[in-house]
Amino acid sequence: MPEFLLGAAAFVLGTVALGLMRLLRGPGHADRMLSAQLLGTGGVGALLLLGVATGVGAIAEVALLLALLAAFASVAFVSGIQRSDGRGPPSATAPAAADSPGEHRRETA
Amino acid sequence: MRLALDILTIVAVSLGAIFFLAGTVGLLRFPDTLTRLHALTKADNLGLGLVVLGLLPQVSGPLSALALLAVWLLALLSGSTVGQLLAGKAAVPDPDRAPTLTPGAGASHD
Amino acid sequence: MNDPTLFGLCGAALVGLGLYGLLCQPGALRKILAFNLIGSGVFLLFGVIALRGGGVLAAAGRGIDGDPVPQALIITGLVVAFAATSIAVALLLRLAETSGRTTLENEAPPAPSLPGERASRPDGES
Amino acid sequence: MDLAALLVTPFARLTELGGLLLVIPLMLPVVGLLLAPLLRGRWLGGGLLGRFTLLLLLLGLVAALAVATAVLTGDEALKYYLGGWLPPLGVALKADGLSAIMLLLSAVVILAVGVYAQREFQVPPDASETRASLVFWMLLMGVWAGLNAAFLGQDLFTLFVALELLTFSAVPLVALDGRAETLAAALRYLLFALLGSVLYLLGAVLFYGTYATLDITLLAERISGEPALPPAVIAAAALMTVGLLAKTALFPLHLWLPPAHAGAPPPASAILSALVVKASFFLILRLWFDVMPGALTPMTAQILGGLGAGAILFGNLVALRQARLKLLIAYSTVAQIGYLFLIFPLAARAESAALTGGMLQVVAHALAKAAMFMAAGLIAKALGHDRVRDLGGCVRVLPLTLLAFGLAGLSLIGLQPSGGYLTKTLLTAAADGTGQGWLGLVIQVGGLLTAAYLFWVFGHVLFGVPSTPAMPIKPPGRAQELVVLALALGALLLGLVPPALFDLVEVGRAGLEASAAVATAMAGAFGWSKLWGDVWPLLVVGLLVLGMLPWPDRPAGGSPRPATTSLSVTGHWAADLGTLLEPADRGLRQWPVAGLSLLILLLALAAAISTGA
Amino acid sequence: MTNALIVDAALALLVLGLALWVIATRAAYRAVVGFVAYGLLMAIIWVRLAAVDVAMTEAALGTGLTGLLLLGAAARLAPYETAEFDRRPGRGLRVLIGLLCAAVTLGLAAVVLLLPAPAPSLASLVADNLPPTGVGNPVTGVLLAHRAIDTLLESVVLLPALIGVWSVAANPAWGGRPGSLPRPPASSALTLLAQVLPPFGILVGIHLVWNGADDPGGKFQGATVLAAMWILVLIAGLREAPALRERRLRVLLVVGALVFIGIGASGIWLAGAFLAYPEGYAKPLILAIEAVLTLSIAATLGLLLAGPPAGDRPIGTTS
Repeated sequence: MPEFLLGAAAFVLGTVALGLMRLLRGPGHADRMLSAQLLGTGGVGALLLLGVATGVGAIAEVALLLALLAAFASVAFVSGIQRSDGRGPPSATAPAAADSPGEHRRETA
Repeated sequence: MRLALDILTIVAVSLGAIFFLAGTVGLLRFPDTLTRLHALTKADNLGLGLVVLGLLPQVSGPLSALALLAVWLLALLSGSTVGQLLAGKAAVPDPDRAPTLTPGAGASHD
Repeated sequence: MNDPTLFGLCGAALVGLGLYGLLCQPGALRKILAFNLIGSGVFLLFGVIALRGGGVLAAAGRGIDGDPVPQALIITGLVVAFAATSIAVALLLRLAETSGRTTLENEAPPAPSLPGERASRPDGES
Repeated sequence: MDLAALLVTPFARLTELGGLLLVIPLMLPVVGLLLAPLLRGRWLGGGLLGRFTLLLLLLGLVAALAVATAVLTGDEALKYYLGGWLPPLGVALKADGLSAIMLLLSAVVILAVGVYAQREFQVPPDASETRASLVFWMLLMGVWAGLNAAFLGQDLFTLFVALELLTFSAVPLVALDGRAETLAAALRYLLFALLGSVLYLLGAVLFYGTYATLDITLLAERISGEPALPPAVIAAAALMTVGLLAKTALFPLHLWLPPAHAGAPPPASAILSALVVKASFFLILRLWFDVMPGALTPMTAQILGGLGAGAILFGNLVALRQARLKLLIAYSTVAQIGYLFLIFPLAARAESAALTGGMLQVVAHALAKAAMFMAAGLIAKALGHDRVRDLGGCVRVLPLTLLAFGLAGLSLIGLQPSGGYLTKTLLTAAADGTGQGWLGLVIQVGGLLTAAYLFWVFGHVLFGVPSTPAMPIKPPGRAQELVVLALALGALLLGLVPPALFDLVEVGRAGLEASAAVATAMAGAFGWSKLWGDVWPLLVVGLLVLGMLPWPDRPAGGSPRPATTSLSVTGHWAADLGTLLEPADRGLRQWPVAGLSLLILLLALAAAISTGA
Repeated sequence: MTNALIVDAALALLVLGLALWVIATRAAYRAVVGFVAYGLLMAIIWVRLAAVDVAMTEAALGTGLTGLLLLGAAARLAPYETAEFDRRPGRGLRVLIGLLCAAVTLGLAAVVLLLPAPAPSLASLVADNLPPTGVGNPVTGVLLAHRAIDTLLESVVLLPALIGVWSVAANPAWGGRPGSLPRPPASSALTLLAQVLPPFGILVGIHLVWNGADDPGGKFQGATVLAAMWILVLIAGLREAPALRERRLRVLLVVGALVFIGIGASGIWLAGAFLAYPEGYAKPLILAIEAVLTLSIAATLGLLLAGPPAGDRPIGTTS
């Protein structure tokens, strides 16, 4: 059974690694992000398989941590995409600033 | 009994792996971000769920089983959140590739 | 060739790649990323040394998989690297805000800017 | 009498603590750093935090004195095992003579800076805390903590953490004024220092992979037992050396130093130039003289010495071309760092003189350079600028400050009886004694070039036309001036310290004759022929430099004129040399070029180390 | 064993490919996305290297916090980025540097292959000296007992780093609320996530610290999770970041290291050495230090992410 689970882990990893092609090709930030997200889920799955295959219970905790922090990183991704929408050098005084949420946080002391 | 559980594991994990594959294929082949997003979230959540299901018979205690389930729930939660957040944003192009005027970013210089 | 050696070679390659990026990528953010790559290559090498060091114990049937000393040091190192990254990012963001620069040329005047490209931005601060 | 007893008895008991004594200099700055963010408010008219730091610095000076006394009287290194765990599992602290000197030096210099900075970083009446004051005082303690940990640590990884503590504290000091140039300088400094750290760490990792210990004493034992150095050790030594060189800013890896040291606020510049670069140099000493004594192959020594000689010539020449006083002093640091590396080619056969000379250079340069940076700070503050060409007339406003600047300069030039004189005499004697006379020549030329840029500055100060009549914008604080003067006098009078005290250098290392070397060097220092022999070349240089000054026909309006318009012959020489050197310096300080130098140096050092393996 | 080898080889290749992407791709944002994926794979590699403690740290710090930090930076720097590419060093210089870097890699690879076998190690020494510390996780034993000074200095290092981040603030903003976190517009999904995740994360964090004494885990991992949860709440706008002049916050930042030093100093009298623990009390003291240190480190890590103070204006008034 461990051998099968290891094989499955390798398969899942290999599959999601193929998904990294999207990271290369884009075309949008969102597409690249999706491939990283797939890698995250696949990595979690592979870790779970590895944990059971090797009998080290703590590996599941790594997977747990990864899932927890992946959610966190995804939020950062999404917020970041919104920030980088604004193309030109941001200017705090531009009326458009209100539309891109990152802008008002620049210091205008 | 043991054998039946092992078979369950093999079947479920294999199915899960196939769903991961499906998600990848969807990500690579589907035409636009939104469809990719939907294909992906469904496929990888199902894939992970099946893997977790398959592993459940193999773990020793209820606590470990709980941990497995928790991992899946977390992945579901974050997947759906990101899906929702992205759905409104999916059309954002990579500014380096396809410069377009994004509504709102009034001061576009190009 | 056993598995840890494979990762050891991987670590060596990461150090080389990171060095190249740190030296040749002009953008400071890219340099920060490259620094993190070198760091993780070094940690990977240390992790390989830790695993090799655990071999004695695994043979003796004791409960430790690897040498815990390097593992502890790697954890410390990761936290230090994060702190370094955060200072660098803070300095860089501020630099970009005040002068529009994200590269590290020193006294040299700003690069000849193309028409339409903005070399620096007016700033109401300070 | 009673008062003396009251002071002496606790001090005596302090020196009897043994190894435990080392915990005090290690932890005092750390505790200060941790308490600092809680101390807000005004107190005695200046700010609670500044006064608190001053108190802590005084205590630190006492602790450093106690360590030095204990080491000198006990004639052996103090050692302490933290947590009671012996290496290789635990981490040891050790203070040998070198550590004691460095601890004392840092305590003195930081105390002086602390006094100086009271006025610069006081809290205004309407605030309980300002950005600059909190950041400066906290990071001052951070630097101090990092320095002391670097001087006491005996474990390569603990030393790594100490170096990072030092870097993280030093870098933000550079950008304290928040201008774009200083931010860029700080970022550049940070990234290059991080590259240095990570290379150092890689070296430590390889040491661990080979010997499963990071303790310096244990490593030394195991390495000296090797018939030939294993490849991992060769790589580790090369990586650590280059990493530390990057942090020390040895030519040609000096890209970050001039803008960072010139851009920081003066008290911070003083700390950076006097102490921070010395910490990584100190670790290079530790590596080559403690971790792997005997592994210093002639090739390696020649490479390090050659770079040192290059730094002396190049740094001094470029300093000569600087238009701003602080940049000039920063380039002078680049040159002065070079002297430190001359000890490597000399140490093989003249270890006493080389190591003593090197440590003296560390001390003398630290005192002199701290004085100069702070003096430059006072000048810049009073005049509102630090352009060398427009310094005319400021001697009337700042006589004490300029006196201190000049006295510190005498030590850099190396006139009797300064620490610089001792350094140069010791190193020159060692160079002649080991058949490397060219190093002695470099030292002499370096001294003359130093004299040249100091004459250049003083020529403008004394003979230049005052640029603006209403000059004194803000007279300096008396305490500030006195502190600067005290540091400068310290550097100048170092040679008069009883030679017996220099025995501190040899504590903890066998076969050194420090005090004898110093006594020999000082013998006859004040003979007329010797004195005249040292002074007349300076006079010649002085005349040549004064020939370059654009006086007395300075055009009105104070617009700076290019040096080429000077009619003197030397002016043309200088201009020609400058057109060659400045592009060279700018080129070498390009990030990719400096990186290329670093890589070449890394591979060359690895090859050089393995020639003896 | 072959399957394991395939997994390892795949991991190594993927990591190298991603590193190449991080170095070579043109836009910083893409590089950062690649770097986050890279960190994820590194976590798996740490598991393969039997270093679960490290894997947890990498998963939490490497992908989570570093990801957020760098993504935020890349997004804010994107507008300035266009000029960067033209400033690359010339081709000849690049080739030369590339060759030398390759030489460094080859040299290191040779060193790795020539490392002594059997490998020297402190593993058995640690195992022998673990009982007096009372903890079961050797990594925690090393961090909190054998090499406690490193851990102490390291928790101290975070403070100058934080001051360094704060120091770039504009003078009038000093003492105000930090202002570098991304602020997506209010959305029900995000709010839900920020409400559901933190209780769970806090549970995990506490579990990691508590369990870290005997099983993989510990204060760094726990603190990272706590910091991430705090930041998530801030990003979602459920809470406001505290003003940095608040005394309670300042106390929180330093209390961990101060307690550590205090307990360490008491060891001089009670156990004969600085940073030694009295016999029999080692484990409770270690747990106490870990607990307080977790809070301080979590606060520091969170604030490192939150960036320099940006004044007192309430956050989110315009979104």
